[in-house]
Amino acid sequence: MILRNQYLVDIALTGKRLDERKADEFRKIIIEKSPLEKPEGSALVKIGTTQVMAGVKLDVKEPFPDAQNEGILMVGAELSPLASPEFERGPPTEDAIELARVVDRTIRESHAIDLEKLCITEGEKVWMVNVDLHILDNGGNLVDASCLAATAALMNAKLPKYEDGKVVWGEKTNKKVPLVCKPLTVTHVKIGQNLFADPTEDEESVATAKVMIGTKDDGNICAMQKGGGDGFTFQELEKIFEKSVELGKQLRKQL
Amino acid sequence: MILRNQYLVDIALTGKRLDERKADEFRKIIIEKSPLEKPEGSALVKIGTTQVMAGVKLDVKEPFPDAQNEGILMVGAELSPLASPEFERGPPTEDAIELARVVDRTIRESHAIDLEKLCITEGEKVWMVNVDLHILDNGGNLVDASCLAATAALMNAKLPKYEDGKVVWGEKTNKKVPLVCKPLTVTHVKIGQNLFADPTEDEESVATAKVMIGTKDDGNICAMQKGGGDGFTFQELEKIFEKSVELGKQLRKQL
Amino acid sequence: MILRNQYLVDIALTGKRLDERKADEFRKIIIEKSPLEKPEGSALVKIGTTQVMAGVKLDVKEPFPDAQNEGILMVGAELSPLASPEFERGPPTEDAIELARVVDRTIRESHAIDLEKLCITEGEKVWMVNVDLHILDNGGNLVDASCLAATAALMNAKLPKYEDGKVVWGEKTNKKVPLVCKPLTVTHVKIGQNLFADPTEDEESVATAKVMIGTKDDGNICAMQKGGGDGFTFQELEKIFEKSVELGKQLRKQL
Amino acid sequence: MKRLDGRKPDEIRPIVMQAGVLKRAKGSAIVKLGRTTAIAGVYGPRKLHSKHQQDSNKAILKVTYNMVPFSTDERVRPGPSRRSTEISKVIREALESAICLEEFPKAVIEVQIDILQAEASTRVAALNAASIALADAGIPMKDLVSSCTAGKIEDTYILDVAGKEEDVTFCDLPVAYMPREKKITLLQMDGDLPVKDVKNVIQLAIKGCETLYERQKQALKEKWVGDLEDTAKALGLSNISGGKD
Amino acid sequence: MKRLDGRKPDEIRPIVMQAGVLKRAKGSAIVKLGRTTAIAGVYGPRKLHSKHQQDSNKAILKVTYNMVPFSTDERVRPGPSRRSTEISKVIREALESAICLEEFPKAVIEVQIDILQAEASTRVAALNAASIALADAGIPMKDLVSSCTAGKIEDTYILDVAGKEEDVTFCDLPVAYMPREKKITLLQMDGDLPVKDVKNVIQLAIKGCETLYERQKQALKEKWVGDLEDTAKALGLSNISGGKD
Amino acid sequence: MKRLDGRKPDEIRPIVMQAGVLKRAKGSAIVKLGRTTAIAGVYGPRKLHSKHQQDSNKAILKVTYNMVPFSTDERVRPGPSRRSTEISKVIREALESAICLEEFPKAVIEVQIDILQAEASTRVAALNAASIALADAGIPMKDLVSSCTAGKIEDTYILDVAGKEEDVTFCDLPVAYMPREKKITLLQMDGDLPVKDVKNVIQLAIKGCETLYERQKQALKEKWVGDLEDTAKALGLSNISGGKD
Repeated sequence: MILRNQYLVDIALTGKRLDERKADEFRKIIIEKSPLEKPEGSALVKIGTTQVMAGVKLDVKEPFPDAQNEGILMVGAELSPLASPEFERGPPTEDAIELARVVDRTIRESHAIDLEKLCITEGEKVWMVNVDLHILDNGGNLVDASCLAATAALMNAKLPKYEDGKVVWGEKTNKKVPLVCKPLTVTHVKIGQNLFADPTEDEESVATAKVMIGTKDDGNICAMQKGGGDGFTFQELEKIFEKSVELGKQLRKQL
Repeated sequence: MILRNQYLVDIALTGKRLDERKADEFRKIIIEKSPLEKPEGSALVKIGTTQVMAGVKLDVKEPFPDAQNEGILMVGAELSPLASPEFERGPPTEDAIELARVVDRTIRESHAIDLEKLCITEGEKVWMVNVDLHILDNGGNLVDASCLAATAALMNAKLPKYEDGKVVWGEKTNKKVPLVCKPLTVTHVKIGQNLFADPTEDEESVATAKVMIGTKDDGNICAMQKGGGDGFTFQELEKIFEKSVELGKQLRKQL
Repeated sequence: MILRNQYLVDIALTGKRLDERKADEFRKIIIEKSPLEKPEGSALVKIGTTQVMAGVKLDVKEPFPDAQNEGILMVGAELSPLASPEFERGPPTEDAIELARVVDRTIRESHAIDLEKLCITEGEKVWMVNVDLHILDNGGNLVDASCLAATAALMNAKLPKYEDGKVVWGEKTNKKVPLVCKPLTVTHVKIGQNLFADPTEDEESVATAKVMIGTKDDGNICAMQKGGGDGFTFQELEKIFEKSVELGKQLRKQL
Repeated sequence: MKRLDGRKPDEIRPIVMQAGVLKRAKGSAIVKLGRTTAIAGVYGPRKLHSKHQQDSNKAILKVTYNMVPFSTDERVRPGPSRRSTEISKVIREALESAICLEEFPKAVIEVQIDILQAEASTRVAALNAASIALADAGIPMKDLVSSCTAGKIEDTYILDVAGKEEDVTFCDLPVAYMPREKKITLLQMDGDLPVKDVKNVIQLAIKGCETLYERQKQALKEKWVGDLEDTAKALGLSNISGGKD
Repeated sequence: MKRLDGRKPDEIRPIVMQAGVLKRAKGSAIVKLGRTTAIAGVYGPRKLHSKHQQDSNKAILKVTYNMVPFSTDERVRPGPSRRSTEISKVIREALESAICLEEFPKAVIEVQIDILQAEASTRVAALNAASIALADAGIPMKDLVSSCTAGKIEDTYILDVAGKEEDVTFCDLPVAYMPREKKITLLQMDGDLPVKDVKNVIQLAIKGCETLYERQKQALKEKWVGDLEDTAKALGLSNISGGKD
Repeated sequence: MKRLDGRKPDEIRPIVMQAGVLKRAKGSAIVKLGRTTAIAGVYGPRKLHSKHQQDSNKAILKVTYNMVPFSTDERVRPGPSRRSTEISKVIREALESAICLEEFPKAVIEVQIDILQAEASTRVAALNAASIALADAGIPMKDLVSSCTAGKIEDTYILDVAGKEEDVTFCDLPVAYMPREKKITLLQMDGDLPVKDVKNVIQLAIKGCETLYERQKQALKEKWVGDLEDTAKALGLSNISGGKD
């Protein structure tokens, strides 16, 4: 284990990657739209060997007291024990909570969903959008895959029928969840003095720091989150911001 | 421990039992009806050294949305640490959950309780029947003892007074919980190639498989549950079905 | 550890104390009133090195069914891991629960708060008084410090504005929480045959028994709680009662 | 003074005490005070697996007080509450000094108590049952611990407060007592009374403990006589008929 | 008789089975019965850290059945329920005798099953997927375990009860079966039927298991052929083009 | 531009910082930014009992951020929330590289932070307090970690966003910074801003960190001077009067 890690670090220190990608190159991405019939929206995203299934469930609820005419967004994540021998069943771990909250903030702060359009009766009934991220296979960079899956699932989500104050499950209407933009994150890690986009699980295991940047279609940044025990210099962050906006544009084309 | 288990297996392989019962014979059963005054119904059942106290509590609740004119049945079980050094305080274990769910299904699927008669105002108020099984002493075959206790407690349960939208605790009426039939389970275990009804705790500890059959007064089967790591052949099950219906009739006479 | 404990016991057996106090003498007490601006009431109490912060939060709730015209009192306590290497984050421990319940009973049974005056609309809206005790530094005798802090915080608590069925946080009125008396506890421990008031953490660690006496301004006893594995003789208790009433009077003067 | 349920001031509700009511537990007992019914079982001493919890000088005593779901008017949710956690603690602290824990270093003795029916004084019934169950389990003890509540209504001190008396008593004061050592090992109080009254109430409660102490000893005696007869029968020394189930 | 969804009485919904669908898990499989979709992954055998749980004679099998939040009409709260706890238990007990656990003393084998979409017979889909995933992980097994439900509507015995049939069937009876040993390792039933009918329903379910057994073996064969081709390619023995992602 | 509470754009709310405020903790500090009040305590390094969690190369750092029930308008339920779990994580990751963890293999260092009063920037107050408490505990550190938020309202970059500004700022961006190493160890953002603005906001936040850094050092100095005087007194080298309580 220690030898293997040393080997991974040695490669990274030369600026190279085990899979021969460039430092700012993503692995192959496959997006399956609507692989499931029951949820209102769904998407399966693969980045390299990482697999994330996103499901969107809609339901009608009372609005929050401080947002009487707005729908509700909730994002949850489960690191299924399928995905890694290190993931265990049980209450959500720190990592699962952070993942869900970073995806949540990226969508929320970008105002991607027009929540006012999800109001049925002000102060009484609004649509609640539950986005659940189910991590099936951990090959690294779970946040970017999750955010891609969440946005892809929201893009194909349709409201179910709502009649006589009740949701009629199984009968989808043609009305889409009102999506204004396509928020995505781009993750970089730091190994030695080098920065790598879209890290594999191996790269993550030897990285000393990590930063996720949420971007919008217009190139604005809508969320940031630093991880890992080490820090970044301001100059490193400048470089990462430019790269993240650029890579975000590339990813967005695949949606 | 291993020696003792080997001894238990050796006896069973000859088709005999430590307590000299026949393979299809139950231990002595004692049923104390209404041993407690506070619950709406109660029964203490002893099978050999096994002791189970069942309590029935009634309360008025809103009906479920998909059964607006029906009362509600709930069955819970607690393996009290009194009953065995292996039972511990804490959230219900797998075994306690299975026990409660098998008893629940046996009562529910037999339609023993006429739930429609427990409706007070359609869509608004119905009686909720809580059957709680409290295992006091584990001498084996907890499911059959629990199901006997549940049925016996239901048989003597009376509705409390309900006035001005409130339950008046402590004042029981003459109205009984409407019971249509007397569902019971019969448990068999398999040791080697031999089958034994009403297993003791010792027999259970060396059995490789177990099967509980829920039966009604008319001889119909209303629930089944296989336990243990091993399986049964179809021919073994055929034998068990006939025996279970027969033994169920015998047990029912004691109620 | 064992040697240190033996030393502590040896001193106590002579009737003396490490800090040279008399057996019935409290350490220096400092009461900071309203150290916080946000809660409706607050107090920081130091007894020796023990520090407890009490906060009073008010909110409007439905009354309990059996007390339709009365406000609600709730007391909670958290032994912050700040306060001792032995306190851990997590659900409240046995000690935290006992502490909160003894303070709760002392306040409740003394009828210190005139709960009827906290009724807004009978059967519909009443003030709920949440007293939370946050233990910051454990130097022993947490219960007396907590009860002092709770009473001090209640003494300076003011109702927030209540308008159009909503609490307007941040706008306090001049109306005080109606306080009828000032309940306090006095704690004694037993080491060997000697009794000591206001024990330090060291003294608590070698004491075999403990008793907390809640008293009112009129000298009446309103709560008692014995702790520790050993017992008291009736004669010892008689002595403790007299001392507790007397010490309670002294403490009350500092409020 | 006649009490609401017709009892005399110093009269305890009808008492039932029986030892050895469970087979699997090492010791057990059932105690009824009126309708209040507690059943206690004892396991151990056995080695404590968790080294972190072990005490190298004595056995650890664990006590759990638990209300079964059908013990009260409204169904109780299973699992520990803040109330049951506190009661478990004071019962444990009432029993600790009665048990010769120092004879079993690194061990644990577990006392489980289920309240089957609750109508006032459940902790008192629990403690009396636990004490009998410990003795029935053969755990070496310095004395039995007995427990009783007392209170005051108007000018009268009353024993074993129960039923509607709970609404009018000036205090509810449970005591646990070891008669041989004259030690009070549990003492709680809810109420509002001058010191003088508190003392008198405690003394009445101690009187109640002494009464219950005799009944506890009797329950144990009956169990031991029963055991002897069983042994005699097993050895063929007796001609008493009738089988054990 | 034509069934509500047009199937013949002994016809199973459209079946999809695929082995080796995950990279990280040692073995994996996805199984679809109609819309019901289960994905299973296997880790181990690996040493059990907790000595308390170890069995010195054989490996411990742990099975978790889990519904993902978006698998049903109303969103499911994440985490175990009473229902999922029971299903995890019966699936484990259905698999245990098929696995050569005694080859791995003190070890643990973990089977995780996520239900991605639920529309009847989720435990059956879960069990079929788990069985393939165990074989895909190279865990030594005596036989594959196959599973199917059967029921009875009016006078007709039907296989693989699904959809609106659940409301009109006299019983819902899932069976797990090891065809080579002719052993029934899971048996549950909700319903109300005479013994004769129960027997007939079980026999129909066994027939369904035998059909699914063939599909399980086929899914494994396809995976192994794929693996062989990958190896051949890696060794330069093949000229098949196209890369693995 | 005048801010809503009258501050200049680059002005931080009134600052209070004090080290060594608790006796029992090895190190402690209280930090106030306006009304926001955080108190931090440090225990360790001590040996980690659970071998499973130990790291043989360095100490494990544990950080818990906790809101006390009366810290906000509506009472907070005690216990961890998803929010507090995330904040605990980012604070820990902001501190890790500042502490010489490799000096204490197999050990644990625990940092507990209670928010006594919450009015914007609680994580920033928490982090500043934790950093002082670690130094007060004598834990070897490469540098203190300082933390501050910044934002942008209309055309103005503002430091230490607070109060009603939270509703109108284009972003809320907390930064943690180690001035000596010029490293950013915490970076989060909620908002919607072009890259250029984000950079400017970060640079302003760094300026805020540098200001707070000086205050942290001053708080530690005051504590150490106090300790020296205590020692001097204890040794009889001082004639300063007044006793310690």
